[in-house]
This record gives sequence, C-alpha cells and structure tokens, in this order.
Amino acid sequence: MNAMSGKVPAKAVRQIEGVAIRFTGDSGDGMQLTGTKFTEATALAGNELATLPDYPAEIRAPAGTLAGVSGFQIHFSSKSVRTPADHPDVLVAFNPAALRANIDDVRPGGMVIVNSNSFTDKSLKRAGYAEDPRPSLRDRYAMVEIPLTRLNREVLKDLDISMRDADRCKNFFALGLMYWLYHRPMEPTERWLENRFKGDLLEANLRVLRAGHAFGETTELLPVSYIVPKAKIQPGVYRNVTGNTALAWGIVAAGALMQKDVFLGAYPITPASDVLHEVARHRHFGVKTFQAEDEISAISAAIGASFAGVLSVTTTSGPGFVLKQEALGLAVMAELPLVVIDIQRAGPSTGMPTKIEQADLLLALYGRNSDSPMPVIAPLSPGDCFYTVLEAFEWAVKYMTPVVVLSNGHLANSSEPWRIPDIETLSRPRITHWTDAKTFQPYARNPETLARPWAIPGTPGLEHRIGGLAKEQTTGNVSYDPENNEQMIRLRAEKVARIAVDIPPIEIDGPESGELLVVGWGGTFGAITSAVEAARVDGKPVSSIQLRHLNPFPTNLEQILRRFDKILVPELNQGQLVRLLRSEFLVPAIGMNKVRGQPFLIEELRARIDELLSEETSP
Amino acid sequence: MNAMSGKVPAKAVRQIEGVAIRFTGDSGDGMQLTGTKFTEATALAGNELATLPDYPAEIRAPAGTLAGVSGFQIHFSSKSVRTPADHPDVLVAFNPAALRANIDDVRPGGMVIVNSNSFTDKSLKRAGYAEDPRPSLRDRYAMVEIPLTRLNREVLKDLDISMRDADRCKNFFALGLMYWLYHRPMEPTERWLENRFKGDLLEANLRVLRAGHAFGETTELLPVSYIVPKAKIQPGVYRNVTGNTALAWGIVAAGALMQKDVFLGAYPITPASDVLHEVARHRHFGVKTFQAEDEISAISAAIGASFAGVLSVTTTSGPGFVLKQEALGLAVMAELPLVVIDIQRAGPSTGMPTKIEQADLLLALYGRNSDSPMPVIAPLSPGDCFYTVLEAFEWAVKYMTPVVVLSNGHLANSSEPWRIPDIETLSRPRITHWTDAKTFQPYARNPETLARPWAIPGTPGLEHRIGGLAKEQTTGNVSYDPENNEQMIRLRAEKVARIAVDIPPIEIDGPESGELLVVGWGGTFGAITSAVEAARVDGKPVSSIQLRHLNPFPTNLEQILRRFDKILVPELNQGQLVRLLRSEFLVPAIGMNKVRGQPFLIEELRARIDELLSEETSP
Amino acid sequence: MTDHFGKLTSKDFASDQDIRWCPGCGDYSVLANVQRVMPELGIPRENFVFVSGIGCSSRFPYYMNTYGFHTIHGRAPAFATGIKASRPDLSVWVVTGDGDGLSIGGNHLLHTIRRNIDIQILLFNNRVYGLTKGQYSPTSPIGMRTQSTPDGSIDHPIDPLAFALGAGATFVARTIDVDGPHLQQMLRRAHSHPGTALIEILQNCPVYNDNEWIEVEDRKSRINAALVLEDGEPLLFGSEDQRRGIRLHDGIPTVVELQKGEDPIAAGVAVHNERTQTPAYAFALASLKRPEFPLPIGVFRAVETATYDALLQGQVADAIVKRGAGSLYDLLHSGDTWTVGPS
Amino acid sequence: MTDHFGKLTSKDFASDQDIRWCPGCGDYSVLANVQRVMPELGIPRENFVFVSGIGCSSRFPYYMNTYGFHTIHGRAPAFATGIKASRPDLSVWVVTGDGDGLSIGGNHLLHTIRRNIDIQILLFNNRVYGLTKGQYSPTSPIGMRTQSTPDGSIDHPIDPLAFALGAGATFVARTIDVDGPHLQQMLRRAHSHPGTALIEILQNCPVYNDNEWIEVEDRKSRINAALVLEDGEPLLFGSEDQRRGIRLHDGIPTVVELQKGEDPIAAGVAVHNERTQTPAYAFALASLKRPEFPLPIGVFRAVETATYDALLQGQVADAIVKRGAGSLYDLLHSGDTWTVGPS
Ligand SMILES: Cc1ncc(C[n+]2csc(CCOP(=O)(O)OP(=O)(O)O)c2C)c(N)n1
Ligand SMILES: Cc1ncc(C[n+]2csc(CCOP(=O)(O)OP(=O)(O)O)c2C)c(N)n1
Ligand code: SF4
Ligand code: SF4
Ligand SMILES: [Mg+2]
Ligand SMILES: [Mg+2]
Repeated sequence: MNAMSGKVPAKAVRQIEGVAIRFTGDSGDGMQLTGTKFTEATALAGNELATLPDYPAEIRAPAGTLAGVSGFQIHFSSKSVRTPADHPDVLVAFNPAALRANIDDVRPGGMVIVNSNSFTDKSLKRAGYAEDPRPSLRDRYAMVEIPLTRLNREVLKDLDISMRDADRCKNFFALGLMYWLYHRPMEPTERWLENRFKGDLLEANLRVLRAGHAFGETTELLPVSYIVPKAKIQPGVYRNVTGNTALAWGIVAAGALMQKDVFLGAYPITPASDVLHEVARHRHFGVKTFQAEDEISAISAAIGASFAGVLSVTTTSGPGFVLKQEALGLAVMAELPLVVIDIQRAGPSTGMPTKIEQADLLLALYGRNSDSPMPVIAPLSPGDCFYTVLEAFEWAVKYMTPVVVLSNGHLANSSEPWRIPDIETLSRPRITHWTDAKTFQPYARNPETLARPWAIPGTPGLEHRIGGLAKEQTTGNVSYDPENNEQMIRLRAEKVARIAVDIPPIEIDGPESGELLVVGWGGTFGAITSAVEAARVDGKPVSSIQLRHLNPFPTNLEQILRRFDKILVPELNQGQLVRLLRSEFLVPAIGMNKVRGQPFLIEELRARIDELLSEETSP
Repeated sequence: MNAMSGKVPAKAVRQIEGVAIRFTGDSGDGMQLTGTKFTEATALAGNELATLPDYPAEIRAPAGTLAGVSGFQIHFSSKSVRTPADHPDVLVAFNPAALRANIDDVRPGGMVIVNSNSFTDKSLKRAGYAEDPRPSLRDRYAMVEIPLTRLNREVLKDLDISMRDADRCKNFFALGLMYWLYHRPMEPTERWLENRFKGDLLEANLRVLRAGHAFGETTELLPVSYIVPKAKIQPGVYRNVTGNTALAWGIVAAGALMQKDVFLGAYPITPASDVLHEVARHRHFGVKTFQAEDEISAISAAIGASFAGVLSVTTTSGPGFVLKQEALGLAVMAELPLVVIDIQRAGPSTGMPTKIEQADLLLALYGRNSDSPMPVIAPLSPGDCFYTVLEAFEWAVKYMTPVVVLSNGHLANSSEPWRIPDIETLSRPRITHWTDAKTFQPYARNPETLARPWAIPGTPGLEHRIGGLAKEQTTGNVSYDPENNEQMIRLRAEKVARIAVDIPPIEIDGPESGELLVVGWGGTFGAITSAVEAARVDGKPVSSIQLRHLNPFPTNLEQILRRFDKILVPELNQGQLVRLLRSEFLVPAIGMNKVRGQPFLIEELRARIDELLSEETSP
Repeated sequence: MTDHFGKLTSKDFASDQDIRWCPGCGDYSVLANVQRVMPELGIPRENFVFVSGIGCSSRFPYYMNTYGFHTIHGRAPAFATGIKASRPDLSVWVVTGDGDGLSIGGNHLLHTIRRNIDIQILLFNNRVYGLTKGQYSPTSPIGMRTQSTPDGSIDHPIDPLAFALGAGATFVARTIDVDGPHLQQMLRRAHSHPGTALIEILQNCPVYNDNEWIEVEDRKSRINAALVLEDGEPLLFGSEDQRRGIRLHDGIPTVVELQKGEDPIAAGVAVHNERTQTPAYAFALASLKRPEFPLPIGVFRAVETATYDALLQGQVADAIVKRGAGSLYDLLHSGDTWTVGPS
Repeated sequence: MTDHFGKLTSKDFASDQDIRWCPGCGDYSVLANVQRVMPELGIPRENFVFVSGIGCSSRFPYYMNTYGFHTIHGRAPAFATGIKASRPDLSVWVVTGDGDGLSIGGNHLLHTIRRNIDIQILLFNNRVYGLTKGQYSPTSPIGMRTQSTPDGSIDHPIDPLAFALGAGATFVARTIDVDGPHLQQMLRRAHSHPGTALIEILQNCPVYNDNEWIEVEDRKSRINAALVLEDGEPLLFGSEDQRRGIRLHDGIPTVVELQKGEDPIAAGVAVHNERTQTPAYAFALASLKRPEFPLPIGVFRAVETATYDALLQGQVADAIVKRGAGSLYDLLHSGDTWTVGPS
C-alpha cells in the first residue's frame, strides 16, 4: 500500500469481502484499458478476481450512442471468485449512454459514479434519454456525481497538450479515484505509464492518476473507503490471461513441449482472430501462421502440414467452423493429427458475432456427411484453455485423429489470474514417426490406441498414398469391399471411444449422490459452480459436475448420473448436451437453456435449482 | 403374349409366384439397357416389380476386370414386391468377372446362365480366377452354359456389320432368351429398337432378340419355362421411375402446380447429378437450372432466387450437403422458402460415392453453427420421391423455411413401377406475396403458421433489407437485444415444430401394440416392411412404422412407441434416428446398423427380429 | 412513402437505419453518391436489389431504401446470380470488400464475371479487413504490418482489375471514394453496361489503413499519380508542363515523356478505346502500378457480349416456342407407360 | 524397394495400384511422362509429394510411387500450401482438373498463385467433368451440349492461363498430353522455377469430349494451329511457305503474314521473352484464341520473385536470430506477473 505511505486516510475505512465494479463509457473513453489496469493492481493486491470486457459490436459507433458503449467488469474478493458477478456493486459511467446501457444491471442500492459534466442536453438526447435520469436514480442508488471533465482539465491546464488529449486522460483520473476507494497499489500503473508515454503526455497521465487518488482522499462525496483483504491463493507466480491468449500460448507450448514445429492455418473471424494474432508474434518458436483465403483453405493447409509431419491447428468461430467440416471429414478418413479450435459465438448464421453462446457441440459431433467421430474438449475457464489445447494435441498425435476444442466468446475475452505452470510438470509426449520400411503399412494399427503410424514425407521407403476414398484395412489402398468398409468405420469409432482411458474420472462438486445434479460443460463452469455452491451453503441438496470432455465422456459419468434423482443441464443453447445425455444414458435430464448472447447469471441458475428442489419428484 | 402367338410351346411350363433375376456383365455389355428393357416388358406383363442397377465406380474400368462389372437386378411377382430381393434366383453372367463378382449372392440352387465362350484363359485371369470355376459351381447351382458369342455371331454372319457391332448385340440374344423363359412380351422391345436403330443395326438387334427367343424354345439346356401370373395392381396408368427422375419431376411439377417459375442451383456430384440433368431438359416449364461453380454458389443462388420470388431448390450429395450448411443457416435466419435435396451416399469424406448409406440425418438437423432448426423429410421409395418434393415445397412456402429432403443412392438409381397420379388430385397451394405497403412488416408473423410474409422485389413500398445478423421481431431490423434474440430463436423453433399439424398420423403396419416395433426411416422401407410382414406371416408379434417425417415427427409417434415392449431401429448408419428417439422420448430403442454401402437384406432384418423376440425381456 | 409519380430524390434511397461506419470512413461518400445516382437511372425504386457479403462495406444495403440482402461472407455474387437469373427485370447491385470479394469470395467473383451476368459489382478496396479489426487483405501490399502479420505480410497482392480481366470481364472500371462526380459517372456507366460491371472503388479506412490512396484522393498529387481514362483520348497524365503518356509496344507498357506541344500519338502514346475486343489491352492498363506508372482511373473496358441471364431466359423462351409451354400431364406420361385396368 | 544409391528409373515411380482411367484417356500419357521426368530431377523419391483434388485426373497420386494425398474436391492447392509452407524441403506437385482447379477450386488456385508458393501445378484441361460423367466445365466452350446443358452451355469459358496471369502468376506454361518431349520439357522447367509453376496440359477425354484438342495434338495441323514459344525467338507459326507472326502493338495482338525470307522482327513480330517483367506481355499471348490466332504452347512467363515458403521460413529464421529460439518459460512469464507466497 505504498501509494498511501506517509498518509493516514482521514476518512473511514471499511473491510468488505469483495466487490464487483463495472467501468463503462464511450468506446473512445478507454474503458478496456482502465479495467485492465485496475485488474492488474487488484491481482497484485492479492485478491481472487474475474473480469468481463464488453465491446461494442461496431468498430467505431458514433460517439455518445448506446451502440458505442464499452464496458469492463471486475469482481474481486478475499474469497473464491468464479464469475465477474451477475450485478456490479459499483457502476462507473463516463456518459449518459453508458449509464443508460448499464444501470439496470447494477445491484439495487449499489454505487453509481457518473461524470456530471457529461450530462448535457445533447448527450442525453444521443443516449436516448428524454430527461436527465439522475434525479430519479438518486432514490435507488448511491449516486456519486463528479465533475470529472472539469476536474481533469483543471489538473492539466498548464500543460502544452491539446484539449482532446487532455480529455482523453480522464479515465486515469477515475482510475486513481477507484484506487483510492479500494486501496489498490498505484505503482504498477505508474510504471506502465512510464514505459508507454513520455513528455507531456506522461506527465498528464501521471498527474491525473494521482489527482484522482487525491480527490478521493479529500472529497466529501465519498466518505468511506474499502479494504478487501487478500484471498487465500495457491502460492505461485501469477498473471492475467484471457482465454484467447491461453489458447495461443497452448499452441506455442505444444510445439515447445513436443519439440515440433507448429503450423496454424486460420482465417480471421470474431472472436477467434486474436488467437491468430497472438500466435503470429512467436515465430521464434518455429511456429508458422498462415492467414488463408478462407476457412476451407485454412484447415486444408493445416491438414497438409500434418501430413507433412508438423503439429497443426486451425482456429475459427461458428460460421467458419461450419465451412471446415468437409475437410474435417477427410482428416477423419486420413487419420491425421489436427487440432481444430472453435470459439463459439451467438448464432445462428451471422447472429450476434460479439455475443456469447455455446451452441456448436452437436455441429462438432455431427456436422459431417456420414458418421465421422471426433473427440471434443471444452475448456472451463480462460486459464484452462491452455491445458485444453495441450490435451488436444496429445490426443491428436497419440490417436492420430483430429480433435475439436470448443471455447466461446466469453472465455475468449474475459481474463482471470492464472498460476503460471511449472514447465517441468507439463507433459511432454514424445512423437515418433514411423521409419522402418520393411514393416510399414499405412493403416496398420497400434493395438492399444488403434492409431495408425504417422509416416511423413522424406522418410525413404515409406512412400504411400492416402485420401478420402474408403480404405482397405492395414494397406490403406482404396477399397469398396463392404465388409472392410464396415470394419473401418467401426475401428475409427472405437479409436475415439478408447480415448476415454486417458480421461480422468470426473469429480463431483458436492455430495456424491442425492436429489439434484447440475451438469454443465465448458465455459459455464464459473456460474454453475458458484450457483451450486451458494445453494449448498443455504442447505440445498445439490451437486454439480462440469464436463470438459464431451466425446468421449469420462467413464464414470454414467454412474454419477444414475446416483441423482434429477439432472439439470444448463446450457447457452437450445439443448445439446442434454440430448446427448438422454440418448446415451436414457436419463431424464432436464435442459435449462439461455440464448440471449449473455452468460448465465448465478441468480437465474440458483432460482431454477431452488425451483426443481421444491417440486414434487415425479416417479 | 403375342410373341408366342401361333406357337404352342413344346416344353413344360411351370407357374411360379415370382422370381429375381440379375443380369451382369462388363460395363460395355449393355447390362443396364438389358435390365431396363426386361423391366418394361415385365411391367407390361402385369407383375409387381422392383429393380436395382449396380454400376461400377469407375467410368470405364478395364474390360473384363471385377472393377468393370455392371449389374441390374429385377424382382417380379404376382404378389407384392417391395425390394429387388436379397438373393437373385437367376444370375445371367456375360463373363467370368461378372460371375465371380456376383455368384455369392445367388440363392443356393439358383439358376446361373453363363456365356460359355467367355471362359478363356485370359478372361479367367482378368477376373482373378486361378482356374475355371464352372466345374465346382455345377454342383451348387443349376448351370446353364450357352455359347452366346458364337450363337450370336452366327445369326449375324451375313450382315454387313463389324464384328464389334455384332458382338455388342449379344445382350439382346440373352434378353430374347429370358423373354422366352418368363413369357414376357417382345413387342415393346421391338418397337423400341425400331425407334432407335435403323438399317443393318436394327436388323441385327431384332434378329438376335428373336433368335434368343427361338433358342429358348428349342434348346435342351432349358427344359422348362415359367409363368408369373399378373399381380393385383391398383388400376391406373403406370410407368417406371427411378428416384432421381421422380425428384426431378417433383421439382418441375411443383412449379406447374403452384404456377411459379422454378430455379434449381446445383453442382454435379454422384449420385445427385441426374436430377440436374433431368430438370435441365424441361426449360419449357419455365424452369431454370444453374450449374454453379460449387455447392456454396449453388445454394446461395437458390436462396437469392427465393428472395427474388421464385420456387427454388438445390440438389447435392453428402460432401456437397456439408458445404451448403453455412448458407442454409442464413436461409433459416432469413426465413425464405428453399428445398434442399441431399441424395445420401456412403461416407465419411469421399467414402464410396456410388454406394449406399443413409447417414446424413444428424447432419441435416445439426450441421450448422448454433441452433437452426429445419424440417426434414425422407422419401420411402423411388416413386415417393415425387410426392416428397411436392410436400417439401409446400412446407417451404407455407412456413417460409428451408426444407431438407433426404434421398439416397439406392432410391436414386433403382426404379419401380409408379402409378402416374391424376394431376387433378395433386395439391395446388396458392402462393401469395405480400403487397400491402401500409401494413407491411418484414418479420410480422402469420399467427397460425408463424410464417413471415414473402415480400418480393418489384413490389412498390415493400423495400426492406434482410440478412444473417440477429433480427428484431416484426421489423427485421438488426438487433442485439438479448430478450429479442431469445424470442426469435424460440419462434423459429416453434415454427418448425408447428409443421407437425400438417403431418398425417403415422400408420402402423401390423398390430397396434405388442412386443416389438421396428422403426425405420426413408429408403429402407421396402426391406423393413418385407421382413416384418414375413415375420408376421410366421406368427411373430412384430409391427413396423417407417418415418418419412424426421423433423418434426408425426404427433402420434410417441404414443405408438410407448405401446411396444421393444423398439428396433434399423439404419444404414451408425445409429442416428435411434439417438433422436431415445433422447426425445426416453425410450430404450435399440439400433441395428449397417454401413457396408449396401441396402439391408430382408433376411438379416428377419434374423434380428427373431433374435429380439426370443430374448428374455429385460425389465 | 414515396410518390411513385413524382421524381425520386437521393433521400428516397436512404433507409431509416443508423449508419454504423467509423467517422471519416470512405464508405460514407460512396453511399451518398450511390444514393444520388439511383434516382437518375429511371428505374422504379422497388426494382433495385442491393446484395452484399460481410464486412464494413457489406453493411451498405442496410442504408439503402431498396430491397437488400446482407448475406454471408464472400458469397454475394452467387446470391445476386440467383436473383438476376430468376428475375432479369431487377436491377441488381453487389457491394463487396477486398476481403469479402477477393479473399473468401474470389471464386464467386471469378465465375460471376465469366458468366457475364448483368449485375453491377462495387468492390470497396481499402486494402484491409475493416470489420475484423485490421488484418491484411488480398490487396494489401507486401510487408504490411497488421495484427496477423506482425513481421509484415508476405503475400503478393492481387490487383482486382487484372484479376477480373483474367476472368474475362466485359466491363471494369476504377474510381475513388471521395471523387463524387467521377464515382457517379462510373456508376452510371456500370448500370448501362449489359453484363457484369465491376467497379473498384479506392476507399479509405481511416482506422486501420489510413491514407492508403491519398496520392490519388488528393486533387493535387492526383495529376501525376493518376491516369484518367477517357474514351478516344490518348493515355496522358501529368501537369501541363510535364505531360507524359503511356506507350504499349510489344506488349510492354512504358512511360513516354512529352515535349511541350508534342503530338502524343506521333510519340507512340496509345489512344484509349474501351471497346477494344482483346482483353490484352485493358489488362496492360491494369498492369500499371505505382510508383513506376500512374494509376489508371475510369473505364478500362466496356465490350458487349451475351449475358448469362439473357441467354438463360432465351433458352426458356425458345423451349416454349419449340415445345409449347410445359404440360405436366405430358411429362408424367412421356416414355413407356402401361395401363392396369380394374381387375 | 529401390536402392537409393543406384539411379532411379521411371519404373521406380510407378505404384502397384491398378490404373482406373478409360482406355485411350490422355491421362495415361501424362502419367508416363511424369514418371519419366521424376528420376532426372535429382531429388530422392521420398521427398516428392503429389497432391490432388477429386476428378479422373486427380487419381494421379495413386499411380505415383511417391508420397501422395488424394484430398477433397478443389482444395488440393491449399493442402499443398500447408505441406510446402511447413516443409520447404519437399518437392510438391499438385494435380488438378479444369473442374477441380477452376470450378470449385478456383479461389485456392488464385491465392496459391498470388502467394507464389514454390510448388508445381499440373492442370489437366479436358474441358469437361470426366469423373461425374460429362457435364460441361468452366473451360468448356459456349454452346457445348452436355447432360447438364441439353440446350448448350451459356457460360463464357475461362482461359486457365489468362486467369493465372490475372492472379499474378510468375510461371505459366501450356503443353499437350500426347507430346512427350514437350511435356517433359515443361515439367523440368516448372520444377526448376522457384515459385508457383502452373502448367496447363491439354488433355483428351475420349469418352466425354473426344478430340477437343485434336488441332494441336495432331502433328500435321499443329503447324498452323499452334504457336510454339521459344525464349528469345520471334513469335512465328505456320509452315515454311506460309510463315506468320504475332505483332503486339498498342496492346492489341495481330497476325502478320510474312513474305518468304522476310525478317520477322522488321515486320513488327514480337520476340518472345519469358522474363518480361510486366504480366501484360504474357497475358497478350494468353489472349490468343483459336481460330483467329494460333494457340501458344510452351512457357509464357517465367519471372523470379520471392516465394511464400522462403519468406515464411525467413521470418522464422529472422525471429530466432533477433529474439533467440523461443523459451516457453519466458513466454509464460512475459508481461505483468505477480507472486503469491505461501500463506
Ligand atoms: C465464414 C466467415 N468467415 C470469416 C468472417 C469474418 N469476417 C467478416 S468481414 C471479414 C473481412 C472483411 O474485409 P473486407 O471485405 O475487406 O471488408 P471491409 O470491412 O474492409 O469493408 C471477415 C474476415 C465471417 N463473417 N464469416
Ligand atoms: C464437394 C464435392 N462436390 C462435387 C464432387 C463431384 N465431383 C467429383 S470430380 C468433379 C469434377 C471433375 O472434373 P475435372 O476436375 O475436370 O476432372 P476430370 O474428371 O475431367 O479429370 C466433380 C464435380 C465432389 N467429389 N465433391
Ligand atoms: S474500420 Fe475502416 S472500413 Fe470499417 S467502418 Fe471503420 S473506417 Fe470504415
Ligand atoms: S472419363 Fe475422360 S478424363 Fe476420365 S478417365 Fe475416362 S477418358 Fe479419361
Ligand atoms: Mg476491406
Ligand atoms: Mg476435366
């Protein structure tokens, strides 16, 4: 707490368990940066945290409109934190549009900090307010109205910078104020500013940051500041990662750990492009990125690279994933290792590209002509994206199969503090390419994994041809033999099924059996676990499991399902996993489906859990 | 029986219920033509019949090899016929390769007619026979060895045609012989020859046809000829149709009945190309065909045509159907009428393009990003393809939705006698385009069907924009509103679900309840019904239903399923419908799956039925 | 509602949707000019259809008060083909970007052009993927640093017009977002061309690729940087006192410096003829690249040949003349049939 | 097994698979000639990869005893791109047809060519879809009657080489299925070209489009029907007593009739230069169409510029030089981190 060293706060300090703050403003107001800096400071302050950025769909929507509002929510606590929280306790709104777009989310009675200078007639109109909303809000929220623009300009009036540049600093004024309000350290941000700016701009930013802090100390608008004690956190070195960064690093790490070059084929698409961007920065790992002309080319090139003997991967989102299916079918037939990452977004069709869904599960399983089984994994959190990619690569090369990773737009862009793994503890599968020409058969199978050999060009005596036509067992020659065809189809299915032996048994959160089991998959982990744990704290007999492995399922899944009276399957789609569970295990699982482009709220999950538990159990 | 008028057969005549004959030879031997002519004659003779052509996968495989064998099977009877029969009673083999490729299918003790001149060392070797197989076959089959090449040449020796042309006639010698053997009329074929050939070639063909017939009368190799009495057939005008022709005519008929121009966008692919070919021949119906650069363009153009206000359709097979999925998602979002015909083939990937499967059902339902429900219909027989297309168009325009038709390579190429419908009895839905500018809203919905209006360019005052982004209810404007998005997704699903009211209740073949229900879908109708009926004749308590409507299901399906102890779902895939039934109704349906590129045999279905019925019923 | 008897104005072509482009985007100017030209074309508003793919530029149809279809990425020309082939009475305009039209959609553009279907295609070339936030596009220059190419792009760029001519285009033109009169003239020309008319519009993306075309957008530098094509005129550029021309000899374009008053034709400067039958001529123009050559602006090629939609419609009409309008009864009863009587 | 110390022969490049083309198909001759050239290229057999799409021609890899990948329809260039980009040490050959490469696969061909990745592409042009039994293809002439065009096709054909040049091709050539020596020469030239080398092979499909190229396949008619390109030689064709040449003036090719003994260059006949920088020259050659002009055969263009695979490999190498080989530890610890001690 150096920022305050030497000064004893003259005002009241209250200790709280945690708080969720949402910074909102126009896209030009720097909300993402403000949120990121606050997050860094919070991580260093030792809290558990989760964040959620929210960008406008348009590149540059007209200033001051609802379409242009950008937001960043951070939830931090001295206890465990798994979601950015349903409702912010504090809203910081830089303009009326930001207020209007966000006020309904704020916890009743929460704090609302606004820039009072921004409430001009023009900007109210732009935001679609018929009249100034503040008077009516004052009853319902703790309104803190600060003349932010004016205060900020005053601090900078003697500097030789334009008014525009001056005004663009005001997010750091607010940041300084929030640092004061929650006792966050200032140095990391100061250090960052010093690396980033110089001259008058540096001076300006530093000044307003400190002025904001000082304003907190003196203003009567904020009589109390808050301390959020450190959380109990597993020791280690931490950093923030978004899901997309973790995916990208997983890709780079796979090559480093398996000592292989990596090839990434991709075509830009929201919200997957950032994975391509991040991976492209690391050519010195022997990683090549290829921005293809379309998704079909991207995956085709990746399959080609796999045939050629490097680790290969293709990244995309919904509509692009659809386009890759024909080539994926070939990868199934050719039995080549490939990782396909689909960062699901809200559909159908173009849908709401920046919004959230998890509705490509059935597509991943069934999106190809004829039966062509493929393993599917879905990460549970931003940091888990890293491990998911490593696991996907491991499966791909061990079983000689394409593997699908289903992330989503929520994981992609939200970040969490991530304990950096000890590299020595990460698995380093040894890849062996076939070399013995005497015994070589392109489709001979490893009796344990059923994998065929990975025999790569450049190996003398192993010249062979593969393709999408039905293949004879062992030789891989084209074959139209009916018996052989059936056996090959069964073998490929069996190969994928056998991956189950590599999947650890799934662990139940809560009692091992009972009245209600909540089953989620992938990125809804935080919300579901939070809701279920909260329900248990209230004495409700409910447990949960969160599936990472969607195909094959963990081997103990069936037993677990059978131990509960009711099964609830919350999904951000119209019911996909629930169909799989019902058809596979004939259990009367009930779907809970949300397709609003938003993540689950803990409270809505909680409500459904309570409702189910209070229903009469039907026979 | 004019062909025999004036002559009393000197030999024994036996009456039989029915028979299955398979004509086989090299691709150059004219087997398809022989089979077709025999079929026509048989239809005119008043029998029920079913046929199955079997082409080699290669365009022109080397003569005399197994790869080049072509076949045509016809099953005809005085009783009901639903499949081409599991095993031919009679095999006609023009060369050793044809014998080798087909002999194992022949019913034990069946008749095998071979061209004895073709058993040269060279051709035996080409066929992969180490020695002449005939001696060993004589014990197991009624071998009829005819020096076909020689006899044929003799008949033609005084004509001025080349040896090659002479040899190419020999299929008509065999045809004449078979006409004699089964008392088929010769005139239709003679008439056809007269329209087709002239001069020496006509003379040659007529001569050998008649010579074959005469040979039958005189040869001692065939002591008996057979009469198959007329079947009881619904009165009417009949013709043969293949599934593909019926699909094509359904497309043309839809336009004629609805008084609309038709647009077909397609990219050639086996076994769908013939639909394009056939439709292209009927431009005078105001039907336009567009051979696109790929499947994506084909469907995109079709959707464009639909937006422009014509009836539109796109035809394809497996891999091409995969490529169409992204655009199909747009059609769901745009809520435009479109018929998509997928003629399923054996996969995955390129697989065995000329072989049979029915494995694109889950693809049709789930092959797109996010939930995008779409009705699916599957024809039960070649002739049913016609009605299926009409029904699909009716749904498409009534509900403003894309509709998928799932045919398969078996229906596509096999033919059945088809009672030509009385055109007056066909439904003629009136299409209304919105015209009233005052009340127009692009996404206002018909309260009954939930369809939006079909408002087409050229209508003053109805100018509006549609697209793949999430849409506001009623206005269709782009909307990112969460609530609205959820409602629109639900409305689209509800719209498809409501189609169920147009689906007639499904009828059970057999008792209304009992021990075992066999549930099939689409083109396996003939085999399943035959097997189940045969089992019932043997006193087994088994019923069957064959689903044409896969989404939505007929409304009485659930009740029916619940009335049986066991449910068996035979499919030419690894288990697709069975998954849907299990997840939808939580019934313990059991799959029976075959992926050999071949249709079900009646006997294998029968065996499984018997097995299930003899098992102890588990609780 | 517009009165269909009165003359339409550009306002009648503006929809009620909020425009969602960044401030300063070149797309605004194109939109305004398209809205200005539409009323002049003598076509009822309800007969216009604007079709687009996905991209910033592809939002265009939302802002036009005509029929519009914002389809999927890269496929707009295929949708437009279906519209025009089935309804030749409509005036169909495709709006696409350098990514939409030349990356994922290159093949549809190719085939649409070669079929010569009678539509207009406006290709907004900002040499970047705007909507997905600034990756390089197929027209981006080698070495361009973007998020996806932090070390610089290594793909040789495509020239949209050379590509179109390679595909057999019958009409290609190039114009500039901010040059209203020229842009309008190109729109009119494209509209009056029977067959596929492709206009490359050099468009500024101030956010991700600012000033990419400044040399020709700027009126001052344009004199030397652009070669304004005028039918029947020699290929001249440069200021009065520094006139230069283009010579096309042995298939190789060269710059000819002209003395004051020198006759360009005598000096070997080629004379522009849009209707030159061989595409080789227009291709030679399309091969002129900065900085060695000026960038040609205007109509490169405008030759007439049968359009796909007309030929298709003709086949239908011919078939009806030859065979009579189709009779369903005849179709179903064609070939061999037989009658089964009541038994 | 081949002895890798002995010299390979064409037999070493024949696989054990039965060939499944129709008797008389032009593909046989191409296969034989490819198998003949391979051993001469000084590359170990295991370093060859043949990649194809779907079509009769695309079965090619099955018959080559090298590494081979028979992929999906139209995408072979993309697969090849992945192979070559990740393994620049391999010699990668794409085999495609006019349908596979120019219909469904046109976009991948376009982008592969513009990237100039160092592979060879053999495009078998029989102007028909063979495998799917004879529909017209993107190179089929207008009016061609096929099963899908009973009234005649109405699409203007694409010229594969004009298309490739429009895409910025650095090497394009045309040859004939049955002309072994010329075909072999083109294969060698394509192989030695750094960058994408496209060879259009005029191929006969006796079953669905017999004699499409008979004018140039036939040695007699070829004299007048073909223009055999020779680097540094004037563009001449025709028999001794009827010599003609091609002039390229003002961007417009014309035929010049030469008197006996007349100097072609003086008569304005252009001299062939494969290395002409501007693509306008080669495009002019590609625009020569029968029957007005002879069909050029040989190398149209062969210019050197950086290849995609080399540039990509270079970026990796540079990055390692500049930043050292990647350290996973450093990556994971980059940026802001903090340490949580044991509590
Ligand atoms: C199938 C698919 N792949 C990728 C995308 C993502 N995407 C949308 S627009 C675009 C590129 C747009 O570039 P351009 O056409 O140049 O348009 P601009 O935004 O520059 O006007 C991409 C890659 C998509 N929407 N759909
Ligand atoms: C996605 C997909 N669409 C269509 C097909 C069907 N198909 C296979 S090959 C082919 C055309 C082949 O023509 P071409 O490339 O000219 O090869 P050729 O047979 O003439 O050598 C088509 C349409 C396919 N295999 N896959
Ligand atoms: S990103 Fe560029 S092209 Fe897109 S709207 Fe903004 S300025 Fe225009
Ligand atoms: S169909 Fe034509 S291209 Fe194909 S193998 Fe036969 S002859 Fe050759
Ligand atoms: Mg762009
Ligand atoms: Mg071809």
